[in-house]
Amino acid sequence: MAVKNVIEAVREALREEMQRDPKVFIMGEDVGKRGGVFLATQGLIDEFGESRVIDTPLAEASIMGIALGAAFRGMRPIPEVQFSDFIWPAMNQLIGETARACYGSNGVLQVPLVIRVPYGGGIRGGLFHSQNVESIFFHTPGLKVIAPATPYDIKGLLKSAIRDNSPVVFLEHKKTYRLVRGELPEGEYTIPIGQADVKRAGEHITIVSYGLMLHYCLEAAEAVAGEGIDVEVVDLRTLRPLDKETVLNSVKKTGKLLIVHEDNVTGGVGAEIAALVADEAFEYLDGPIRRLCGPDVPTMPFAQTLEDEYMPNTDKIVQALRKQAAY
Amino acid sequence: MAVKNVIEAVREALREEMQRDPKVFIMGEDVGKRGGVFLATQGLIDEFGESRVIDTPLAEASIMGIALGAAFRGMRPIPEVQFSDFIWPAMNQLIGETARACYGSNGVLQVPLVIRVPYGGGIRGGLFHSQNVESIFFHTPGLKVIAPATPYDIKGLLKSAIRDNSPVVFLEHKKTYRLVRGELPEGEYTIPIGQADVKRAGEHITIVSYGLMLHYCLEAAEAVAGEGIDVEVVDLRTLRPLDKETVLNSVKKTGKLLIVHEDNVTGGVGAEIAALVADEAFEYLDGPIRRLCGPDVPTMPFAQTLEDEYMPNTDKIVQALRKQAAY
Amino acid sequence: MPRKKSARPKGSGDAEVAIAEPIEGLPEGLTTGDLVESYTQMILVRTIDERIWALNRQGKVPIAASCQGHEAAQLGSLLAAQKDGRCFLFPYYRDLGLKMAAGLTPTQVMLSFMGKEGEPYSNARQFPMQGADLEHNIIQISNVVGAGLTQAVGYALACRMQDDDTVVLTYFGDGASSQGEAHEAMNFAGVHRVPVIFICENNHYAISVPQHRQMATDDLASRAQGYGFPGFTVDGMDFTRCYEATREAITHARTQGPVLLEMQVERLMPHTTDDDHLRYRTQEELDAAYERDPVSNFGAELIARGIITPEKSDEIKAEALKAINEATDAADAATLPDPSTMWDRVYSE
Amino acid sequence: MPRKKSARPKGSGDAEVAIAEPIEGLPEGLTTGDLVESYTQMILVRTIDERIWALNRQGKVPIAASCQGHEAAQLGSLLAAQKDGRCFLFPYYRDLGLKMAAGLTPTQVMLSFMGKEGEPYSNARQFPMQGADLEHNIIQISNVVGAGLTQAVGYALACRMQDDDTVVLTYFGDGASSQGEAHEAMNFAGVHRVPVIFICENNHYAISVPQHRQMATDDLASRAQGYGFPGFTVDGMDFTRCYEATREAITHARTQGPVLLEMQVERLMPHTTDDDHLRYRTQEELDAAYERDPVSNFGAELIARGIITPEKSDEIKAEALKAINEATDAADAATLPDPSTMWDRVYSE
Ligand SMILES: Cc1ncc(C[n+]2csc(CCOP(=O)(O)OP(=O)(O)O)c2C)c(N)n1
Ligand SMILES: Cc1ncc(C[n+]2csc(CCOP(=O)(O)OP(=O)(O)O)c2C)c(N)n1
Ligand SMILES: [Mg+2]
Ligand SMILES: [Mg+2]
Repeated sequence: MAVKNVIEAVREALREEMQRDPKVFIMGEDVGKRGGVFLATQGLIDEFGESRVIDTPLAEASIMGIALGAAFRGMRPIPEVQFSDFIWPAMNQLIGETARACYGSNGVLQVPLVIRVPYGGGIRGGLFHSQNVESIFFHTPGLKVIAPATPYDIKGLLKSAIRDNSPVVFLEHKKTYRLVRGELPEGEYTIPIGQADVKRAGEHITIVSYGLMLHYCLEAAEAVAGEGIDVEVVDLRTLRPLDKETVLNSVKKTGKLLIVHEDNVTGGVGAEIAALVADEAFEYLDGPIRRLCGPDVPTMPFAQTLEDEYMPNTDKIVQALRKQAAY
Repeated sequence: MAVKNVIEAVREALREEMQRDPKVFIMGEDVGKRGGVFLATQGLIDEFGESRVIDTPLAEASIMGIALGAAFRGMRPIPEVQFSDFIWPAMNQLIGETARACYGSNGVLQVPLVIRVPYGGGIRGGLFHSQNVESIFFHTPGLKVIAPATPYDIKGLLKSAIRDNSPVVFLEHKKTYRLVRGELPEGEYTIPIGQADVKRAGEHITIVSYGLMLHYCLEAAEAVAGEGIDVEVVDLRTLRPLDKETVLNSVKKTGKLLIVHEDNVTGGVGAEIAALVADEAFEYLDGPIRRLCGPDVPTMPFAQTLEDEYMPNTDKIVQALRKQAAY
Repeated sequence: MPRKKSARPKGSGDAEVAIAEPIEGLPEGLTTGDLVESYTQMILVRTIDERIWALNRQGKVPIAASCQGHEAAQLGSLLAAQKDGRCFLFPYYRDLGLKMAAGLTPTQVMLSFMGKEGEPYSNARQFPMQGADLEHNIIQISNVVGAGLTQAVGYALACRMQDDDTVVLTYFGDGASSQGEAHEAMNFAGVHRVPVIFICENNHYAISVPQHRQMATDDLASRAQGYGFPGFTVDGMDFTRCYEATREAITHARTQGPVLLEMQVERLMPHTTDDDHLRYRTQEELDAAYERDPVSNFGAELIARGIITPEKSDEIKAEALKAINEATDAADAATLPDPSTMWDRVYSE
Repeated sequence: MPRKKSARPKGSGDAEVAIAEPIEGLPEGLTTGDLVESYTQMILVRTIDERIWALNRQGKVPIAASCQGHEAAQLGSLLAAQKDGRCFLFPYYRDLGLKMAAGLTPTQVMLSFMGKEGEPYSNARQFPMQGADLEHNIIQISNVVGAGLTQAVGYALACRMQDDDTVVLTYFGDGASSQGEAHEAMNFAGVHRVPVIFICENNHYAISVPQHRQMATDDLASRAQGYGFPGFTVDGMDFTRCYEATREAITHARTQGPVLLEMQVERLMPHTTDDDHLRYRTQEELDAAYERDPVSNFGAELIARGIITPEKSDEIKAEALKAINEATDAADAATLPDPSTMWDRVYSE
């Protein structure tokens, strides 16, 4: 097993799937010679040529609409949005058209398409290079939404996403690209869409998280372990369809829930997790459901002090865990 | 007091505010001679002229962006999106630019703008004329989001919205336009943004709702009253900023909560209400928090049978109330 | 058949594709038999279009957009695509004529408008004839104006990737041309020389907004130059002209890349059954438009040229009426979709 | 000063606005004093631009987009706006030169790049110099490419509604021209004859994507015709040409409506400090671009024409260096914004 970082895992998945299936192709801004601004597609144009790694004009709505049209013809496009912040112009194609094509044709049209979306903050990206955009896709029937946190999960889930016949929004946290490393098996593997993963077992408190925050949660869990607080950390990995079972089982065991995400708190994914538990595991709850999430300001400001103030981090999670434990 | 319907209330508010303040102007598709497809702006072009009631090209992104630019110059634009379903192309201007202009200029830029958004289903609109779009705005710091249900509330809140210096998404449920009638006072009045309204007091169960569904909730509450179930119905009216106080106070009193909305359940506004209560009123809860919401299919299908299956209605609410009462 | 001198080449991109001036006699590939058949289709389309409007007033059809005035453009361009045999269509929501001529039966159309089980595009999940009719090479996911154009470009790109020489025809209105995506679609198509034809059915209105409030130019075709491909304006009330222009555009698209074809038509009816066009159009303007009715004029031409007799024309109309009556009864009697199917097929199965 | 014959009128809209051919001597309103002042600004801009890049390598500046190669276009057009005195600007994210020449001090620029308290556009909430600088008539909310254009149109429309004869200049790149909103902005401006000038700084690259993958035409100006207003391509490396073209465009915009001005420039540096342009550009291509450096060429011209001496030029450079050194120190010493302010001003107060 080789140790790789997240961006390498993305690239490996893309390369393997392109080798496996000639219908898979990549399109987006700067995905060609530049290899993408994060180098996710580095080298792929050399291996697969200009017709399968297409540098598009700077126009996200068309990137999405053209990918959708190509999917209708049986291709398996992987459009890339350069930063999640620039996905908004493509929203009509994504939410209105892509998500509804199967339903709106009574199942006749398949949409084997994966839109790759580098997202998230903590990288001094300011208001327009730091956004968390998952909640809107999370709320959209017809889309699958994946947000893994480790190289292993990213690779296995990206491969599954590419093979899926429904449209997938694939969220890659930018800060994990080079920061997070992990072992990747040599051979071929995939990870099923829709399964959460208990990244750390524990008895006292359940944390539900995903993406970059997962790593901070794991650190925080370790930090409070010495204080006798035994935390179970559930990594959602797939946001939609949500693995309710794993979340509910964990809370039924621990009786306490803390939800952590970077996105603004109000109306975020965490709200749904809380609602789910407050409905289906109500009798098991030993205390209020708490969320530690991004504050309700428009994404992350640029200055270091302001960004730090915004971002949930290990310390803040430790404090929240202590509070939950003390309840 | 004259009895008016919702569309008349909208029109009265627009006319009065345009008379009051020459900076207020309307722009959108067919808002001129046609008076808007729902006739909300009927007659206004005759009264205020073409320069204050502007028929735009068919291009929502520009409608929003141009309105924003005009607001920067001190005008008070009221852009209209013809149906909420067509707001997606304007999302970047709305979520990315409009919502962040004040924050992103450190408060220097004001955005006195109200985007009027006819939304919602039950009118045989099918997948592309029935959408509930509130959850995305609800999740966006920097926006205010208003979704009233009665002529009185619509008029008072629309006037407040027009006078507000922050951008407001003003949601008008299409089905209420002609269906819902109510008394409008003769004189001038406004209703403060951010205040929920207890539309029916009760002791046993709290319903939180808004928009068209509010009326079904009130009917359902009456229907079960004879069975000894005394329901309190909270009309959110403003979704963002959320009136947490009123919701929490009601649940603290009744101990049971049912949330009703038409929008898809997963990740909808109801999730946040549940999360709020599961955190801040946990100790007062006598049972699980339930949601009766639109199912997780892409908005509403066209055929009558399918639309009926989708829509929450009085009967379905009655059943949910009985279940909550029996818990 | 006299033809109006209506092809005005606008694009700079490829001068060699200038569409030929109309000549006496029929354009290449067109027989008098085709004309009779197309006229028969036109009558069928017009008859059902009128019936649907009536059914709306009876409360049986919740909403309809009429194609009256657009028939020659729709059927003329479609005939060229059918004769070519390797075309795929992304129609507009006003393209009842196109969709019927492509193969829908009157009963299927009626099922669509009444939202009944068996509706061919989405089994009545969507507005009439919205979804996909792959049997007839048609996709139209939504009626969100402008959204089909980029999809059409993507479809055409995929065809080329698969070494398939399909040409894609995508239809839209003058209003739709204002959408950002119309620009993005044309720009991408120009850059990648995608085999796609952009057909604008310019009826000079987007609901109530007249053309001069939609664009600052006299025609749309002039925009093609900015995308590096040719654009033409044709008289969309002239069936053979629309056929001919489309035929030439298909050849061009297949060999050299995109074409913008603007077909100038008239919207003879209000925008939809929900609209009252007298709020924004004068009776005089409408009367002038009615004079240009492509269906009755086409019939008159065929008779004047001796291609059909007045009796034949009456017979065609009588048969259409009979077919529409039967279709209406059949659709009336059809069941509504089973409510439980509302839950199905959110995802591919 | 020899001028390149670079104005190629493209629009059909208003032939009477064809920009005059360059003449010997200075264009209207321009004095030799202006040239010296603008050269001094250019040197200041270039010096700070280079310094910022160095500070990025030292870890003090997280990100920067360089304006090297764009100085003549930015400063030339700005000078015309300043002499007019009734212009408002919606700049692009690469417009450091524009923003400085409009009035920012070097220290303010350095505070911006270091994200320090006192940053003038957003108090360091945003990327350097993004937000609003109303004192200098500038708004730039975001660096989402294309998003400023419609706002500029709206701003100009509002000016007209208020009977104020302000003209709005909005800047964007060749890449941005592909965005749907660029189309929507131009289309609306054309229909409503809004007093706005669309200035494209065409450096032939959008990050790594070359112009021929962005548009199928040789220039962008040809698009204006499709919107019913004039478009011109000018040599953006020629300061006086940019001044002159903008001056004439302002007059046109104020009296007759929009103008598209394409200024052809070179991007001399990588896209941003995060980029390595040798992945997609050859050294030869870059060397040719360096030859056209607008700053050194402008200096050489001024010396050749005897407007400044070589000594004066050196002096200007020395002063710039001194100013930048002081600014760097001042910004270095400045504090970071108070973390608690992160919570403020989500809404208007
Ligand atoms: C994005 C979007 N905005 C608004 C609408 C509402 N709408 C439906 S049709 C129409 C006018 C379309 O005009 P045009 O493109 O000229 O087509 P026509 O109806 O004249 O055939 C409008 C505004 C829509 N369907 N989609
Ligand atoms: C909508 C959007 N998509 C993508 C980006 C990422 N991005 C930033 S600059 C840029 C290229 C811009 O090219 P151009 O408009 O030619 O300006 P230049 O950088 O050459 O000055 C891209 C793709 C963005 N900022 N906004
Ligand atoms: Mg039209
Ligand atoms: Mg560029």
